[in-house]
Amino acid sequence: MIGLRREFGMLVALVLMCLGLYLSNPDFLSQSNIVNTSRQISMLGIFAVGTAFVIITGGIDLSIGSIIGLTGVIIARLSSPSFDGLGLSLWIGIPVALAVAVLIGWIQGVLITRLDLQPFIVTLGGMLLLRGVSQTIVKGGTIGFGSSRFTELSDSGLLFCHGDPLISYPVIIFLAIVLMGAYVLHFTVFGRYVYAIGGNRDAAAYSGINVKRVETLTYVISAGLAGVAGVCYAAYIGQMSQQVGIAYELYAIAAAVIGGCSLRGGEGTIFGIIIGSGIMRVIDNGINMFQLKYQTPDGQHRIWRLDPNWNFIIIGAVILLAVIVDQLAHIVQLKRRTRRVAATGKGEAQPPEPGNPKLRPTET
Amino acid sequence: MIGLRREFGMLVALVLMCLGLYLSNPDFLSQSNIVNTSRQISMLGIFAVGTAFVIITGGIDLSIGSIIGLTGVIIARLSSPSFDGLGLSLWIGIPVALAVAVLIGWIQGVLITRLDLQPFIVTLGGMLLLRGVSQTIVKGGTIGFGSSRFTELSDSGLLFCHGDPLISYPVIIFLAIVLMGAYVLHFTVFGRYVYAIGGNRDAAAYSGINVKRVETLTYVISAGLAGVAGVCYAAYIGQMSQQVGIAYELYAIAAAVIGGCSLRGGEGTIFGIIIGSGIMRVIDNGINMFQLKYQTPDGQHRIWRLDPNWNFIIIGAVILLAVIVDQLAHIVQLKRRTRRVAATGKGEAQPPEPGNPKLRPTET
Amino acid sequence: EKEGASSSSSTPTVAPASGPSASAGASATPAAGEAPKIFKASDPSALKLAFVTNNTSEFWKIASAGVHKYEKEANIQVDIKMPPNGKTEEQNSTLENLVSQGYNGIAVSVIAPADQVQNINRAAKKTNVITFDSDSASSNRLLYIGTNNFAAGQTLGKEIVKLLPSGGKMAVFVGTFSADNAAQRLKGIEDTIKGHNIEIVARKEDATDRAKARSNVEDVLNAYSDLNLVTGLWSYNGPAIAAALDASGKKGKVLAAVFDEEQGTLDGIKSGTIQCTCVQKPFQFGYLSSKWLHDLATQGDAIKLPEGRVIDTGVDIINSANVADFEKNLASMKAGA
Amino acid sequence: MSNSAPIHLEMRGIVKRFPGVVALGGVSLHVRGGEVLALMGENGAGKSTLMKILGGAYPADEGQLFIDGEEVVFRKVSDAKRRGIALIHQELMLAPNLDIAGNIFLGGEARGAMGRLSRSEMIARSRVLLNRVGLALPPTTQVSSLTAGQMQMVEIARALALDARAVIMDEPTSSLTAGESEHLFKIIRTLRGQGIAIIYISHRMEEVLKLSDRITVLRDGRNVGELPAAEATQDKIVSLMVGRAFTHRFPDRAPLPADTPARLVVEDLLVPGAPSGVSFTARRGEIVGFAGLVGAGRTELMQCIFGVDRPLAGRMILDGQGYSPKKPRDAIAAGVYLAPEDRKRHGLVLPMTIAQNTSLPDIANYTPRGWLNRRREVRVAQAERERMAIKAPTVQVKTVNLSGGNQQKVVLGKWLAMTPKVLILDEPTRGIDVGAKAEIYRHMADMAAAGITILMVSSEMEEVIGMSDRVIVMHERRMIGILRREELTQDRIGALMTGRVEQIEHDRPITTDTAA
Ligand SMILES: Nc1ncnc2c1ncn2[C@@H]1O[C@H](COP(=O)(O)OP(=O)(O)OP(=O)(O)O)[C@@H](O)[C@H]1O
Ligand SMILES: Nc1ncnc2c1ncn2[C@@H]1O[C@H](COP(=O)(O)OP(=O)(O)OP(=O)(O)O)[C@@H](O)[C@H]1O
Ligand SMILES: [Mg+2]
Ligand SMILES: [Mg+2]
Repeated sequence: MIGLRREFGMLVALVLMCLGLYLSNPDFLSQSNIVNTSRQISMLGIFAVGTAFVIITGGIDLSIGSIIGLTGVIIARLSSPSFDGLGLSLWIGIPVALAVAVLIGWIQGVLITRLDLQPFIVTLGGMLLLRGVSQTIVKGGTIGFGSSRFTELSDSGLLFCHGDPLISYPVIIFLAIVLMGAYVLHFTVFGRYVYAIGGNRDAAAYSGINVKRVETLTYVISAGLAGVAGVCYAAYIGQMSQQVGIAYELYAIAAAVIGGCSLRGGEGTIFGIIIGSGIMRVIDNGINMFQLKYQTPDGQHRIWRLDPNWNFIIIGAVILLAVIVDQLAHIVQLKRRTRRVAATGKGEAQPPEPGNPKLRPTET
Repeated sequence: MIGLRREFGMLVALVLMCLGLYLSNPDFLSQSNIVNTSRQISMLGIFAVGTAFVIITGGIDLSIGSIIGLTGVIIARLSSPSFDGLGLSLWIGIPVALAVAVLIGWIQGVLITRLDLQPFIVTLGGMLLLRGVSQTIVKGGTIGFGSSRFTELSDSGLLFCHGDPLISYPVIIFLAIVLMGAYVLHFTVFGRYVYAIGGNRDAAAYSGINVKRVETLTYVISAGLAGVAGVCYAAYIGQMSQQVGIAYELYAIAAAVIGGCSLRGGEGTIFGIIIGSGIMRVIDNGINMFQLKYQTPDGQHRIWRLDPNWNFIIIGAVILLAVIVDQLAHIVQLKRRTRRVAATGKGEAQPPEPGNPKLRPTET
Repeated sequence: EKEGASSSSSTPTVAPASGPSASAGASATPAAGEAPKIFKASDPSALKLAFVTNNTSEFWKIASAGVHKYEKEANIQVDIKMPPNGKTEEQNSTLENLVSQGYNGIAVSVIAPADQVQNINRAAKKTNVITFDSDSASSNRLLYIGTNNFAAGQTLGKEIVKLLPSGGKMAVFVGTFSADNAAQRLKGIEDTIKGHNIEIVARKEDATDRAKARSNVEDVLNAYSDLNLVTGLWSYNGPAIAAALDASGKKGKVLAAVFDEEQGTLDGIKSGTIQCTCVQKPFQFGYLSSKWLHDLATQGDAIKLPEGRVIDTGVDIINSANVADFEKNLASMKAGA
Repeated sequence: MSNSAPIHLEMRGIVKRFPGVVALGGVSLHVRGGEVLALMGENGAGKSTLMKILGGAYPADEGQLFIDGEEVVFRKVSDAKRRGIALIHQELMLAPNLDIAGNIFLGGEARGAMGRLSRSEMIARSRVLLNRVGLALPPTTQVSSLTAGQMQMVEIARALALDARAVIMDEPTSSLTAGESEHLFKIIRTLRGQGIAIIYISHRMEEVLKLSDRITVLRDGRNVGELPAAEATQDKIVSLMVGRAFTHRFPDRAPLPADTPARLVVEDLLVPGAPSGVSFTARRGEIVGFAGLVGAGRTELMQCIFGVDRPLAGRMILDGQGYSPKKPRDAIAAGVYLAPEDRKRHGLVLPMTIAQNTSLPDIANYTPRGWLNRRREVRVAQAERERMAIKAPTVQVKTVNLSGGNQQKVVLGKWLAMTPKVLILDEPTRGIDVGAKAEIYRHMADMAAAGITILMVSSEMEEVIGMSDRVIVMHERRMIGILRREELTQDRIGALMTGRVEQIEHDRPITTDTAA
C-alpha cells in the first residue's frame, strides 16, 4: 500500500522549486522567511492531514474551511478581552472550540455513514451552515484578540535566535500531528481499516470491520484537526471575522492530491501530505519572493517580479501539471513494462491497473 | 432511470415555501418580484443544467464559476465601450467568449477522459487557473459596460406590463435550454449514453459506446452553458471583476442534488434541475422577503425580518434537510414495502434499489 | 467590494478601473440638472426604510449604532441589509427586492458606482434613494452622505510624507485593488507622496483572506529588506500589518500608516507598531442616512436638499496622542448598536 | 487446528425479506463438525442470503440460530467470526490496495500495544496459510496484481486464518479450474478431518456429489429436500431444484459440413504480454471452445478480438474482409459481440432496466426521427425476454434486482437482439444453475444453427466437451493445441491445459482459401 513513487517525484519538484527560489532571491532562505514559510506550511499541513484520512476512505470533506473559521470565532467570542468577547480564559475558549469542531465532525460523519448520504453534499451543507453560524456569532463584524497572550501561540516558539524563535509553535504542533497521524495511519489497525475501506468498502464490511464507525471517526479527525488549525489561524491573524478559512478545504484537497492521495480512495501517505502542503505554500511564498535582476538598455539595474495577478494561475497550473506529469510518467512506465514482458515473453507479477485499483473481473 | 419521487417531493417543498412567503409578504408575488426571482432562477438554472450532464455521468465540474467569470470578463474586455474595453461589437465579444468557454470544457474533458485524471482535481486546477486568467485580463480591476446596450440582455424581455417586461431574456434563454436539455438527455441516444456511463462506465464501453467522447462532450456542455450563464450575469451585473462567479459551481451542484441528481452518477432529470434551481433561489429571495408583523408592548406596529447573517445558515440547512428528509422517506418506503411483502408473503416484482445499487450488509 | 472595505468613491478624479463614465465625482457634480423626484409616504405611521451596506464588517456595526440611535430618537424602524458576500449582484437583487416590497426609502453604499447606475435609477423611479459611504454620482440618487476617499488618501499621504521626511520605500496591502475605495485611497496617497522621493515598491492583494493578508506582509518584509513603511487600505490590513511587524521584530524599523479603526489597528497604535490611521465617521453615515430617509419620506418635496446634494462627514487621523479618547468614544457608540 | 469440540450448527425457520421480495420463507438447516453439507438451488433460491445471515452480514427477520444447542443472535459480522464461523463470499471481497497478508487478517489483525499492527507476525502466519492453500507468492504481494484464482485462494487462506469451527464457501470454484479446484477439495477434506463443519455451495453437480456428505436443496426460499450424498444422483437433485424431471443437458448438434465457409480468421495475433501469436479459423455456425487454466490468457485474447485491447502484431479477417477493431464499437459495427466474463462489471448497466440494457449497443438504430423510440425498445426487449425466458415481471425491472442467471440471459439477449456474426461468450454459464444452464446451451445451439459463429471461453471441462465443435487449449498465454470434436476427452484437454503436451493442427488452408 505504500508505493511512494508520486511522493518522491513531488519531493524532487519541491526541492527544485526551493533551489530556484533561493537562486533568484537569497532572502528565500533568510531566517525570517524560513520561519514564516514553515509556519504557513504547518498550518496548512495540520488540517491537510485530517483531510487525508477522509480522502483515503474515499470520502471528501468540504466543511473544513468553515470549521477553521468557526473555531477561531468561538475562541474570539469566548476569550477575547475586547468589547465583543466574553473575556473568559483561553483554557475555556480553546477546549470549547475544539469540542465544537469534533462534535461537528461527528455529526457529519453520522449523517454520512448512518443515513448513507453522500459526503460531498453533507459537507457542502455543513460548509454553508457553519459559515453562517460564524457570521451570526461575530454579528457580521470582527472580533479582535487585542494584545491577549493568545497571539503568541503563532508568533512565539522554540530555539530563539536574534530574539526570534526558529521554530514557531504551529510547526511544533504540526510535527506532533504528523508523528501521530503517521503512526495511526501506517502502523495501527485503525489506519489499516481506513485503507481497506478506501480500497473496497464492501470487503471491509464483510471482514467484520465496523465501517461506519471508522468512517465517522475519519470525519471527526478531519474536523478536529481543522479545529486545531483554526486555533493556530486565529492566533496568527489576531482577529476573527466570518471570512477566515473560506476555500481552505480546496487547498487541503489540492495538497493531498499533489502529495499522492487519490480521490477514489485507498491511496495516500502522511509523508505525501507534508510534501503537498510544502509545495502549496512554497508556491504562495515564491510568488512574493521570486525576482529576476536585469539591466535596462541604458545600463540601469532593475528587478523584475511576478505580477500578483498570476497567483491563481500559478497555483492552478501547478496542480494540473502535477497530476498530468505524474499520470504521463505512470503511463510511460506501464508501456515500458508491457514491452519488456513482450520481449522476454514472461508474464511476471502483474502491475496494478492504471489508477484504478478495483478488483479485476471475477464473477458473481 | 426516471423515478421522479425526489423531484416531486421537492416540487411540493418549493410550492409550500412559495405559499409561506406569500402569506408572510404578499409582495412576494408582486410583478417585480416575480420577474426578478424568475430571472435569478433562470441564470442559476442555465448552468445547473450543464452541471447535471456532468454529474449524471458520475463526474464533477468545479470550474463553472470561474468560466462564468471568465466569459463575462472576456466580453467586457472585447466589447466594453469603457476605457479598459476594446470597444468591439458585441457580435464579436459574445461569440469569442462562448468559444473560449467551450474550448475550456473540451480541454478539461480531454484531460479527464484521455489521461484518465480525476474530474475533481482537473476542474479544481481549472477553477484556480481560470480565476487567475480573469484577474489578469481585468488587471485586478473592474471593467464596466457603462450604458452599453448589452445590459438590456438581462433587464429587458417580452410581454411588457407597466413598462417592465414580464418575462426577461434570461428566462427565455433558460426555457430554451431546458427544452433542448430535456430533449437531449431524455429523448436522444446521447442522453441514454450519459445515463449508461453514469450507471456503469465499463459496461457502456463494452456496449460500443464511445465513452470518452460522450464524457468529454458533457464537460463541453457544462462549460458552454456556464458561458451562456456568464453572458447573462455580465449583462445583469453590468461590470466585470475577477470576483464574479466565485463558488457558483457549488450552488449548481447543490441545485442538482436537491433536484434529485446523485453524485454517484446515473441519476437525475432536467425537471429536477428546474426544481432545484427554484428552491435555491427562492430561499435567497425569501430571506429578503420574509417578514412577520407584530405589535410592540406599547402598541406600535413593527415588522420582524430575517437577520441577513442567517443567509448561509438557511441555505445550508435546506440542503441538509432536503437530502436527510428524502433519505428518511426512502428508508421508510423500503421498510413499508418489506412489510407488505411479509403480509402477502409474495415475492413479486423487484423494486428499484435505494438509489444505491450496491448490496450492503446491514452492519459491519 | 468585500469585507473591510470601509468605504467609497466619491471623488473628483477618475477611478482608474472604472472608466471615464465614473468621472463625475460628488463634489464636482452638484446636481446635474434638477433634483430627482422625492416621494412622500402615504402612511407615515408605517414607514419602510432600509440601510443597505456593501458587505458585512465591523465598520458597519458602528454605522448600525448610528442607525439605531436615530431609530430610538424618532421611534421608527430602519432595516439594515448587509450583502453577506459583498457582491454587486447581491446588492442589486437586494435593491430589487426592497423596491418590490414598496419601501419608502433606501440608503445604499454602492459597491460599483459606475455600473450600478441603472439599478439605482430603477429604484429611484419608485422610491427615495440616497447613497452613503460610496456614491454613484451620475445616478438619480437624491443625496450622498460620506467621506471623500480620494481626500482621505491625500490626508494619509500627508502623514506618510511626515513619517518619511527624507523619502523611502513603501508597500501597499489591500483585499483587491479593483474596489473603488481602494483605488481612490491609493490614488490620493500617490498624488500626495509624489515629489517626496517615496517609492511604492510592492502592491499585494489577499482577496480578503486574512491569513494571506498577514503572510503577504511577512513575505514582503523578507523580500524587500530596505522597506521603510507599509500601508493597508482596508480595515483588516491594519491588524495584519501590526501582527506581522510585531512577530518579525520590525516594529519601529518599518513604519505603518493605515486606514480604519479595527481593534488590532488601535492596539497597534497604542503599542507603537502602527504610527497612524485614517478613520471615517461611520456612525454619522448611519445616523444621518436614517434621518434623511425619514425626513424625505415624511416631508416629501417640502424638504430642502443640502448644497451640492452632498454631506461630507470628513476623516480624522488617529495616532498615539488621541487613540485613547477615540477608543472610549468608539466603545460607547458600539454599546448603542 | 481447532481445539474445541466439533460444532453443531442449526438454523430454524429463517425468514428474510427484502423490499418487494421474500428471499427466505422459513428455511431450516443443520450441520455438524466433520461434515460437508452441500447447499443447492437455482439462481435466486436464497442460498447466499441464508449464508450471509449465518455469517452475520444480514440480520434474519425471523427464525433462530443455535450453536451447540444454545441460541445465538448475530448482529454483525464480528459476532459470527467470534463464534468461529467463516464465510467466503460468492463475490471476491478483498481490498486491492492492501497486500496478501493485510487481506488475510483484515478485521482480525494481530495487534501489539496501542492498536499497533504487528506486521511481521501477520506476514509469518500468512506464509504458513499460503502454503496450505498452495499459493506460492510472498505475503507482501499487492492483491490488485493477483489473478482471480489467486484471489480466491487468498479468500480461502483468510477463512483458515480464523481457526474457524465452521467454514462456508459460496461458489468458491467459480473462478478456479481443475487443478486449483482439486487442491481446494483436498483442503476441504483436511478440514473435515479436523472436525470442522463445511457448508459448500456450488452449481457444479460433480463437485457436490464428490465432496459432500449431505445435500440440502432450496427452491424459492424454502427447503425442498435433503439427501444423503450416498443416495443422491444428478437427476434427483436437479428435479428437486427445478421442481420437475430434467433430461438432456447438452443439446444434440449435427457436425458441421466440411465445406462450411470460414467466418473469422485469426493469424498470429499477438496479445500484449503473450509470448507468441495465436492463429485459428472459426467457421460459420461453429462453436469454438477455449479451454485453459485460470490466467491462461483466454479473456485477454477475446478482448483483443473484441477491440478492448489492441494486439501488438498479427491480423484478422472477418467474412473475407480485413478486421482490426480499435474499440469495442468497431467490433460491434462489424458484427462481433462479446458477452464478458464479469457481467456485473462489463456486461450490464445495473441501475438500468432490462429494456434499456437490451437496446444499449444498438440504440442508435432506435431513433428514426431524432427521438428515441421507447415503444420499440420495449417491444424488442419483450421479445428477448420471451426468447431467453428471463424471469422478470416486465422489462422495466432494473437489472440490479435480477439473479445472476437472469442477468446473464439479459446480456445474451442484448446481443441476440442484433444480428451477430461472431458471438464471443466468456464463461457464459459461470455461477448459473443447471436449469438456466441448459437453456443457455439450447440458445447457443440455436444460434450456431442460424449460422452465428460462437467463441466460447469456458473453464468447465464438461461444457467445453459438450458444446464445442473444436476446442483451442491455451496455456500460459500461448495457444498450445487444437482438438477436433472427435478428439475431445477430459484427459486430452487436461494434458494440454497443464502444458504437458502440445498439439497444433494447422488449419491454414481454409484461411487462404477464403481470404483470397
Ligand atoms: N440486498 C438485496 N436486496 C434485495 N433483494 C435481494 C438482496 N439480496 C438478495 N436479494 C434477492 O433475494 C433472492 C435470493 O438471492 P440469493 O443471492 O440468496 O440467491 P442465490 O441462491 O445465492 O442465487 P445464485 O445462485 O444466483 O447466487 C433473490 O431474489 C435476490 O434477487
Ligand atoms: N487488466 C489487467 N492488468 C494486468 N494484468 C491482467 C489484466 N487482465 C488480465 N491480466 C493478467 O493476464 C493474464 C491472463 O488473464 P486472462 O483473464 O486472459 O486469463 P483467462 O484464461 O481468461 O483466465 P480466467 O479463467 O481467470 O478468466 C493473467 O495473468 C492476468 O492476471
Ligand atoms: Mg448466491
Ligand atoms: Mg477469463
